[in-house]
Amino acid sequence: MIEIRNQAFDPWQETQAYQNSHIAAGKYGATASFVGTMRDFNEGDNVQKMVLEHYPGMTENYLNKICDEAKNRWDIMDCLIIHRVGDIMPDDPIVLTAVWSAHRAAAFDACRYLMEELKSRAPFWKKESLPEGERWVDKNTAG
Amino acid sequence: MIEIRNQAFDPWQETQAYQNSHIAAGKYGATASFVGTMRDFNEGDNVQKMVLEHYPGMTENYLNKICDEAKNRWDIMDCLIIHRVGDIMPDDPIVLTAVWSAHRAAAFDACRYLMEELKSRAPFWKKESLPEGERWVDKNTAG
Amino acid sequence: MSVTVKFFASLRETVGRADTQVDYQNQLNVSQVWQQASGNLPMPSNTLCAVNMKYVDAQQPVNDGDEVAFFPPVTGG
Amino acid sequence: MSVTVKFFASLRETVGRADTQVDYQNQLNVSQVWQQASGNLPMPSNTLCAVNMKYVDAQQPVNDGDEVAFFPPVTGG
Repeated sequence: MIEIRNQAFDPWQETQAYQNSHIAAGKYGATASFVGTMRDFNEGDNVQKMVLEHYPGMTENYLNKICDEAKNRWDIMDCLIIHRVGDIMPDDPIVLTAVWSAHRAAAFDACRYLMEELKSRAPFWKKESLPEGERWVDKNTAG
Repeated sequence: MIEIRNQAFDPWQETQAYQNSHIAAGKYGATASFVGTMRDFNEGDNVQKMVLEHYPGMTENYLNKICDEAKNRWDIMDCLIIHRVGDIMPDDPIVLTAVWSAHRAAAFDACRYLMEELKSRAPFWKKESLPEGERWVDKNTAG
Repeated sequence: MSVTVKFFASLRETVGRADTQVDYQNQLNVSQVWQQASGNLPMPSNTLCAVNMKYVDAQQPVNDGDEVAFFPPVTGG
Repeated sequence: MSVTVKFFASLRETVGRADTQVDYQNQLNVSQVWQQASGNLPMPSNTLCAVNMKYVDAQQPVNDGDEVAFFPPVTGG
């Protein structure tokens, strides 16, 4: 499942809730997850706030596509992606990716794949508020 | 931090609680975690229960050692490992590894390293209860 | 014939609008849609283009009713 | 001189005890400790050995007061 949120979310509660309602008990042995959280610094500067913009429609399509690709490439049971948009404060979770599988290698590989694909291709854009004004983040670093 | 538990634990609550009390807000951008959960099947057989044995003293030393090694090898802020021992039922979490860092590559790499080291070298042993009796698990699969 | 055009993030600010419509009579490609929609601003070299929410390159022809979008490198996650 | 010996998991069941003590006069290595502690059972080829909670190989000499442990391949996680 993929979801875009414009409110703060708790990635650990979301993971647990999704697992309880969607993943068959006793069948998964491995859950790999990643949470990206807003830092209060970037490239040496203090960041006070951030606005995350997306392309409604295309962003959801793209997140679904990378979940489907992960399911095709690895023997996994399910994926969860939640991504925040709108106004974000330091220490707020921005993104959660979680993957459930019987064995650990597939969960690790697929979870990392989701994040790399998301960061390199999913249409989201960050604008940071610094003490001296606002700036668009111009590119993501390689993972 | 590393911990051996002989009671069921909630890996998501543990991760959140550890993060709140130990990881500096605003400084970490990446949290990679892995949860190993007991399946109700292994090598084609139904598994009804499991007993997890460890070597008190050596197991803790070894888990601390692999956390220290991860901190030496990658630019990470902290690691958490919790491992269950004793009687375990299907769908119970067995192990949690979580890593916090500024950037995602280090968290992903270190989290996987912790699990591979733990599975290949930390002194734990599983005995499964099947309908036809008990058996020791003879080796872990490669990750 | 016409296409809807959307600009996101820094390109929205560069062009000065979030969306517009381009009417045309002879076949256009994505790059020509940019020219008309932006008022002939140069397209930044790292611009990403999408037609109907799929990535395309700037030489891709457009069809009547398409949604054409322009945006800078993505920075989510 | 003496060492404490511990057996874990399937080796504890094979040997029939969890721990014992080996008294000795001439220097012993880990493999010789196994022989005395197990009553001359053959040591399974995949046995892991630790002295004072650190992995060692079976040729490692032991010292008075050491804790020597034998166990099968680990299966945690």
